Amino acid sequence: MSAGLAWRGGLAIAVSNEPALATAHSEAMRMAEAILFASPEPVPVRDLAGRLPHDVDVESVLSDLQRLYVGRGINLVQVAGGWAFRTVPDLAYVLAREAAEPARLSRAAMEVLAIIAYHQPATRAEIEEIRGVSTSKGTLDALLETRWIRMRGRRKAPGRPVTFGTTPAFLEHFGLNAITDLPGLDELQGLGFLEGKIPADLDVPTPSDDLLLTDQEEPLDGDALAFGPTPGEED
Amino acid sequence: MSAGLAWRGGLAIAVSNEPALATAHSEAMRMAEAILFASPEPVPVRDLAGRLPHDVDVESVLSDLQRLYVGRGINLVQVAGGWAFRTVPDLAYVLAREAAEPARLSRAAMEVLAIIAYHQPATRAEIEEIRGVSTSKGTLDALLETRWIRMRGRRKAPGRPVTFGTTPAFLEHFGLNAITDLPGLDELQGLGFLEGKIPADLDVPTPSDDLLLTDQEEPLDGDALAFGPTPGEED
Amino acid sequence: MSGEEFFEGRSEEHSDEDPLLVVDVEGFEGPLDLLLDLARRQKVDLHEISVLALAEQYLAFVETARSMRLELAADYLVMAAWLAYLKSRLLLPEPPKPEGPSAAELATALASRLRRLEAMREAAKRLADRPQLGREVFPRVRRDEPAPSGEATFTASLYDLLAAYGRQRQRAIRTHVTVARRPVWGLVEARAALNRLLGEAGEWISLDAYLLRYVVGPEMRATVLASSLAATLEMVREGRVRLHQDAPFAPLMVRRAEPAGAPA
Repeated sequence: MSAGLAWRGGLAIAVSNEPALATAHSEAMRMAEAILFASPEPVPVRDLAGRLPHDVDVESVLSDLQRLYVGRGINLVQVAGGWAFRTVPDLAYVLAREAAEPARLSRAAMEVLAIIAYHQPATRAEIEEIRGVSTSKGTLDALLETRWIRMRGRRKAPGRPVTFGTTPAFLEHFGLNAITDLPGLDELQGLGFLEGKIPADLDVPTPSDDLLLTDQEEPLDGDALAFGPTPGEED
Repeated sequence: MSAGLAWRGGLAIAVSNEPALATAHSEAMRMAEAILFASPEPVPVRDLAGRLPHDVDVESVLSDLQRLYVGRGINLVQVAGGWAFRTVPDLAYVLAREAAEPARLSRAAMEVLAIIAYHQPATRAEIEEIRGVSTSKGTLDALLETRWIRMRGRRKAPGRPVTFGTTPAFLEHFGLNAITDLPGLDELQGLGFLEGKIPADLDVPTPSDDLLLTDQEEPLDGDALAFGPTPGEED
Repeated sequence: MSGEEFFEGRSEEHSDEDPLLVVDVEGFEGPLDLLLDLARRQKVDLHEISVLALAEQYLAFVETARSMRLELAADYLVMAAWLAYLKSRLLLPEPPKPEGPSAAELATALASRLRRLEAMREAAKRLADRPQLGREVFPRVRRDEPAPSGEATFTASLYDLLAAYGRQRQRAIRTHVTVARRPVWGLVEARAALNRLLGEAGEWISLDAYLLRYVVGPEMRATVLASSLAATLEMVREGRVRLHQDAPFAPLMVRRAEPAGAPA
């Protein structure tokens, strides 16, 4: 109802001073709506811009579209660096049966996931240092299987341990637009809890899920690999 | 965040003339909207009624919802005995590129691919020896179709079997810098892919996806083929 | 000032509560988790916990478990060894030592480790409480629209690949005979234990004393000694620790080699 009004409001613009402009805008809104609806993944603004007419102000199209869905059963949200339609959280109880009940992570796995998310890139040893307990193989395995974490590369340090980080699927699952949107991130940073003990010097203690490796990392390469995690200096 | 706004928007409706009624109706519209959006199949009216509060007039909820989407990029339509959201036909041209949904490889194909990756250059017989089952031709064909593997050459051995290896497209797809980036057995174990003590004789030879043939291989070329499977060890 | 003055000693009254502390260790995610739980029982802000009392409670817990012949995971015992060391340093007057952190600093470091763990716990909880896709929030599911046929594309992840390889290699492993396990302390375990123990202290520790006291029952004495020594030597070779012995058969003293970021 309210949205209906909103939409009529949108149309009303068409009868305003600059009809052509308004029409182009609302036509772009229709297109964006259809594209976002049909896309299985969140759509980055760039991609959307590439598919809408050139003279369209994509940001304003998106914000008008978002406003159109305020108060509705579906919202237009920003996740994982893109835009997507999602059902609203407060209706979860109505939709529960859509869910093929996703496997719940154990508390330990959730903790490891959080440590990876906030401290990424993080090695297994760093995770264990924080938790004070060794990480069971099954935990990392289960997390890799969720596809929320991935092996990023290797730390440039003795033993060249594998570094872990989160994926866009992680952001999407937890409804985050960027890794810097992690809850309480500033606070944890302020308390110095994100400072790695290992490469203390130059490390900027901000989690990075950037696809590019940090300068403390190197690619997952290496002959060393075939011989396991020990450094290759057998002299 | 947006959900918070959404909720407030929803509440705002409650301040109309017939608060309870209007609220119940628009709340039912929100629910129907979310249900229809999240359902993989068109939802029959009966099913929808069963999931909305009892005192709701489902038909009017649906028609109001349908009206809400008139002139938009998505429409609420009746299909196959149920209701569903669909992008509007006149925008099909904008959506054309949503098409190609990538196919997933079968488990068997994935296993064969993994063996080729780790043990390349590998012949079909070698793959079968590792897997302990015979490999259907269809599996190899499917893998060749992915362009992640290729026929490299022929093994210099009786029968001159074809050797398989991975391609640069393989590295690119799996985000590997080099084929030697694949984790070794120790590391697979560390990540939880392997359990138990790794026997000493279970090792991985260093894989090579070099474009040049190894000295155990000879070219796949036609002439050699024409002369049939003569053993190459005449020198 | 002595540790006794610095940290309010609340040890005695707490040992009465031992029965409370004899908890299923399975319920804890490791020694740090147990320590965190003990710290919370002090019912003060985590900034004000008494580390000395904490150490004593922990040691009491471990003693009780041992007296009940409960088997404790090596992690718990390593922590016990470390806390016993810390406790002795907190109780003794601090000698004027140029190198390494003071006992009070070590205690502070432990307390802040606990706070960090607690903070990450909280972060994990907040993450878990977010509306999650497929649980509270739903995407549109692709329906029956036929996908126009075009060039086929394929998708698979590195995870799929590694899992597939692991699965097959696992079969090969299963066909091997496994020998019944003897109680040994593996090199890897020993190494991890040493790392934890040394990671805390920046100064010389007489390793074997603590390790032997807490980490082992009599039947494992030899293996623990041998493995820790071997692991220590390996770590010395890698330049991670330094080893020092005053005289033949004198206690072996170990300390972490100063990495970057440590006080000069």
